Amino acid sequence: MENIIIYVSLAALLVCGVLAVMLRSIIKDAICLAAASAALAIIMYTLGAPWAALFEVSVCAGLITVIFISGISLSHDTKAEVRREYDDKRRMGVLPVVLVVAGIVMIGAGAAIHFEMPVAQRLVQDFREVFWNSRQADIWGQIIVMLTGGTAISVLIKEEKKKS
Amino acid sequence: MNAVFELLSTGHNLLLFTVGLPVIFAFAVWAAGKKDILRTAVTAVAGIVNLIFGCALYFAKAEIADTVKMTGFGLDIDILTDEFSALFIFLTAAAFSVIGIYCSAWLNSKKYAGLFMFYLFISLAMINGAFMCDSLGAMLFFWEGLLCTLFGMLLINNRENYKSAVKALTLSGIADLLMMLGIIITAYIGGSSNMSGLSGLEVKGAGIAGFACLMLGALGKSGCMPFHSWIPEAAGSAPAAFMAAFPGALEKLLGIYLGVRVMTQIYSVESGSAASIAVMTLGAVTLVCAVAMALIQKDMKKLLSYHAVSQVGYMVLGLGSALPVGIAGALFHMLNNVIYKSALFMIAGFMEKKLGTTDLRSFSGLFKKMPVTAVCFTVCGFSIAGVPGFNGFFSKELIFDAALESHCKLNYLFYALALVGAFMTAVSFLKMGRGAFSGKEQLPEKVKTADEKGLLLKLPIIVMSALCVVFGIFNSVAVDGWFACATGAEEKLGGWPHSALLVIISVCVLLLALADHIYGCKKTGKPINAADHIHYAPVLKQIYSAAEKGRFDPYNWINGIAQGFSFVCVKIEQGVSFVYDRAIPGIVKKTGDMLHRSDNGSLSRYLAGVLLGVAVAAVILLSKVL
Amino acid sequence: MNMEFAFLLAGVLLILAGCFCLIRTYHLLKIIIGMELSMKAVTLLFVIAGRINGNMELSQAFIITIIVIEVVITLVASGVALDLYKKYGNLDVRNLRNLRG
Amino acid sequence: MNMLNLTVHAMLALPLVVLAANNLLAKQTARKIALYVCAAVAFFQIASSVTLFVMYTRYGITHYDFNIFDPGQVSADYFSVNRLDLFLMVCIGIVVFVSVMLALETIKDHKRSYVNLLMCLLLGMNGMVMATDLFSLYVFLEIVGITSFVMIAMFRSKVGLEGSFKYLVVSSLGIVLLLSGLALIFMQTGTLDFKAIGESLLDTQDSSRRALTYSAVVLMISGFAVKAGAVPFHSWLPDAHQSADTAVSVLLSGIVIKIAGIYGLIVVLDLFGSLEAVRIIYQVIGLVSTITGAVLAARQHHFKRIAAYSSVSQMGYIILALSSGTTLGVVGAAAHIFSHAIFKSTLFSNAAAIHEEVGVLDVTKLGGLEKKMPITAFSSVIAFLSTAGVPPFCGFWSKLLIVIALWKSGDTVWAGAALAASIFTAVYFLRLQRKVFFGKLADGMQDVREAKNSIGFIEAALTAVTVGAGLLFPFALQYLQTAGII
Repeated sequence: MENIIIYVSLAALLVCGVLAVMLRSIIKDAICLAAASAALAIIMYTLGAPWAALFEVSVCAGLITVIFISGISLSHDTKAEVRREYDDKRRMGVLPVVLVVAGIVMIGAGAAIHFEMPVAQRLVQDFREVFWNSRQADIWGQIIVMLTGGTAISVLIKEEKKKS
Repeated sequence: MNAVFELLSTGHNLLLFTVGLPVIFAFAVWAAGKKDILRTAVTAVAGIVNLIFGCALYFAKAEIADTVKMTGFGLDIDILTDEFSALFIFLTAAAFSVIGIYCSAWLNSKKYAGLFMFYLFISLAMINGAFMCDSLGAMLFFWEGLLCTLFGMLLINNRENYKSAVKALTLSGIADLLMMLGIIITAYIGGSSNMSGLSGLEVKGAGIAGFACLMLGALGKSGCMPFHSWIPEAAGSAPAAFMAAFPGALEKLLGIYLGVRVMTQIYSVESGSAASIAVMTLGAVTLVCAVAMALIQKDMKKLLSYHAVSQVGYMVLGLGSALPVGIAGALFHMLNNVIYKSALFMIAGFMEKKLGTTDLRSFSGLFKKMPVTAVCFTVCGFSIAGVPGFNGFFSKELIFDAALESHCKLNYLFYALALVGAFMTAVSFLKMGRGAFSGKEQLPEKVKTADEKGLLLKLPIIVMSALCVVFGIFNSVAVDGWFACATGAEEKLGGWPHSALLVIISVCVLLLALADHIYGCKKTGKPINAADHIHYAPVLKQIYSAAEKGRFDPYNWINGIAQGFSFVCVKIEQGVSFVYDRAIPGIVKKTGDMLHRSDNGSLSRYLAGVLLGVAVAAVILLSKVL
Repeated sequence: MNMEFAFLLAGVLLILAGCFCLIRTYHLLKIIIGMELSMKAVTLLFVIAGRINGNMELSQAFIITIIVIEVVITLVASGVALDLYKKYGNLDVRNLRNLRG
Repeated sequence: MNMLNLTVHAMLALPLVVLAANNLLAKQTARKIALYVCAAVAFFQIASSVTLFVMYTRYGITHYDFNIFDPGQVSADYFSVNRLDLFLMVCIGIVVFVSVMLALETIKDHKRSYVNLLMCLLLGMNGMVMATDLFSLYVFLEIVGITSFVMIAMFRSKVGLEGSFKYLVVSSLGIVLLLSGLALIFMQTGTLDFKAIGESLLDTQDSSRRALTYSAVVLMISGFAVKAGAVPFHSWLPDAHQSADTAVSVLLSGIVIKIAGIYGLIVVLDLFGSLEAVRIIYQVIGLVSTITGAVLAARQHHFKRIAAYSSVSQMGYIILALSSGTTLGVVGAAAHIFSHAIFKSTLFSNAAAIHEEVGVLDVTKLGGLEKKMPITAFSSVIAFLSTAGVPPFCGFWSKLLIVIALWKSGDTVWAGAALAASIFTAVYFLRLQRKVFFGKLADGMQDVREAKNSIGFIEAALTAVTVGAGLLFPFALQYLQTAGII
């Protein structure tokens, strides 16, 4: 059962991802991306990463999509349509072919080296302890990243001063 | 003296005081810049300090051998000052202390005075360094440093017209390249890159190439053919102070130093061997060709510069004989040449300063206005022409002797060529001396009066002229005392020449020159045109006109005699210059264009570049792993 | 063909799709979507890495950090894109050719 | 030990304190003093790093591990400082100092944001060199990246935004590559700690594991190469460096590409150096960058773009040095990082001076500034000589070290190539010098004056450092030898 969920979600992730690239409407692209995030979150949850799944759903599928949608609406492209000069079907149409070829090559390569990674016994740990105790450099870094983000918003998003 | 020597006796200190100190002084004179008195004072002090070190180093008569660690990677400098190199350091210091003052005084109120003196002092540091190094690689470093300062000094006067500077750089650069090649070959066959580790290599097989390259490099530095042609050209544009210091003195010292080392120590050259004959031929050709060109010059600086080349021919001739007498002659001639040639260049510079020109056609009869200069000129002229009693006479006799005694079948030919050279030297100096100082007084058009004020300019000239006489009288001091360490001669070579016959022949040649001069004067009416009958003689005229056009100038890759050869040379040169002027820049340009076009600001292309890089890295890794 | 390989395959293909999007599209925001897609793929790779080595908790910590950083990058990128929109009046990447050799 | 502990903590915390103060203080006060405080922080970093370096050598410390806050039960340490890190932190301090000095004149608006971002950048770079874990390295790398993007875009000019966006996109691709590499390594080891990764990855005979490791190596090298701006990953670099304000360009070109890129490459070399292919990739990338960067630099018209391409070329040199794979190579690379930081800072200071005084940076429109701006011209000439590797300036010694390192590791051909590539350096800088400073004075430049206070000061100071470091370099080498580093 689990396996089926995982494979279906993986397929959904792949399809949504490709659609996010190929669709001609930018808003649909953003929604596809959110859907891909959701599929990824399901995979995470099923594989035993609930915290990551939570973040994936709330931040990636939620916040980032909000950013995109607001970006799209701020750019006054009310129809949210990728205009003709930006895009045409031919430019993106090659993608499935590329992916299929790359997939076949990779499968061939994997078969050639008999790719197999044995799954190790899962360590019994508490996520919160791991995160807070052993990743403090990352946490410190995250704080600064957020500060930078704050500065970035204050610099980039705020209205430009009137030119005197 | 001994205390100073003690101070110098470790490698570090030696380098510090003989190379480091001039560099510091260089910055000092640079800082002094256009403040004339200060600059000259600093120069004088520096010259004297350097001379003290030189004296201490030489007269202590002790070797200093040490290794100075520069970095940790085998870039150590091996220092070895034996008696021979100490002698050269001393001679350089002595010459420099006189010439330096002249240069500084000559540069008064020149805009580039500070920078010029800076280069001069850096050159001194480089030359000292080159004398001291035992390892050939380190010597090469100093040698190349000299090339840089040379280029700078030539460039300094006229930044717009850098043709002659580039020519000098190219020719000296080629000579240095040859020397580098020679060093590599020699180090390879000798198994050591230290001069003390190389001795008595045989000139055969790869040794021939090594010997030839080293000799060409060394002698090319002193202005021997075929690397001479930048000197006359530089004479036209470079400051006279430069001519006195570089082609006049310092480069001769450096070139002959290495030449003697190569001939007597690194390689063993027998008298009469092919190597010896080759070097002698080089010397004889240089000697005759250059003096022949000097004969027809009407400009003082140009005439002197051709003589500077021609005198090297004598030295090379003596050196090539590989006999003690020849080497003693070569070294003594080098010393004399440093004395009188720098004095003559200084006189030319002095007159240029006073008259605004050195063109002999524009002035004459200046004896009354410039008596001291005229006397000094006469003394130096007598020396260079080899009038008995003056120093040049003794060194020339030694070289004549060596040419005759060399164990080859061409010895009479070499002797004859040397005599021809002496003849033409005498003729040209008679022409120049009489043209400038005797006869009816005439000044260049724009100059109202001429005087000879300027003690600091005159003093070096007088000192040098006096030295001509002194070394004429006490020639055995130098020949038997100083140079004995290089020649290894057992019998005394100094004093009056042993063979009366040779002296008589020399005197006859001088008289012949005088007769020719008088004939020429009669024919044309002016001393300055006294050599015209040679210039415009039937066959010589064509040769001269070709030479004037630079046909014999190796820089132009044209051999005027053999048209076919010249044609091939031109073609080769065109090919070479095509490769250098068109093909290589073309390829670089095309590649650049291609890269440039790919840098068109398109983001997609940037990203594609990244992916390309990943692919390349993957391919490299796969090719190694599989 | 086990599950791990399927994940790896999906991850690589998604990265390729993202790169493809970056290179082929003319729309600034879509470029950012391509970046996001590639980052999703990387997250996927970390998930499977955590599953294979059994250290899923550490993997989760990594993923969360990556997500946080990803958000900030998206913010900055959209901010710049919007500023570019204000300058040019559209979101065409072909505007960006002022800087060149 | 207390002082050491305090100092290394201060390097990670002090910028944050300054940042907080900058935002909490009243706007007027902050405008006045913030930049000076930044200069003080940079100076503190230089001074304390040098002190610590000497102390390490004196007491034989190789590295010092520490945590920001005590984790309680876990014994691991998350930051570590060794001597290479300290040396790099000196370079960081110097360039940040230069940037602040330039900012005093060039930055009029957004002073507060500049200070915020500068402090984040400083923290990011310090964190990068101190990190003990590939993932932390990535986190701090991102901090450096994001701050750079924002700093370039900060002034919201057309070109600034364009450069920023290009940098952002290309660098995101690089990050994706890097992270995939990390994931592939993490897949096998279960940790990303430097010490724990080690050699174990390369020893295995299992073909799947080897395939993963090799892919990871390629991906990581590519990722860091993007950050370092090596050819063919370089194309974002000239755009970004040209478009930013000069006070920012000097940071990017002077230190960011080295810490973000080269330091990463050093780490990869540490971990996977025994794989011969890594060295060959470095060699190829290095040489291609050296030559391509120089060739392209010779064809640009914008002063800063020339300097940027010169950075590409010099990064190639540093990567070439790393390719020797020996300690000497790393020392050579570090030395070149230092000398490049100095001379590139000088060049960007010149650019700032010219931009402030003349207003244009197009070299075809400049000319003869030597007469009007003697200090700028002189410092530029010295920087050029140092770049071209003319003794006795410090660029000569670092290049020499690189050539020797290559020679000693047996790569004589590459050593020769590295020497030959120096010629290209001379070509493009001669062109720059001739066009900008020599020749006839260009039209409309009669009233140009010498650079103002802090720019002039920093030019003179950097020139002094170039000359001084060059003259003292033999002693530094002897010191390193006695310290047993090389």
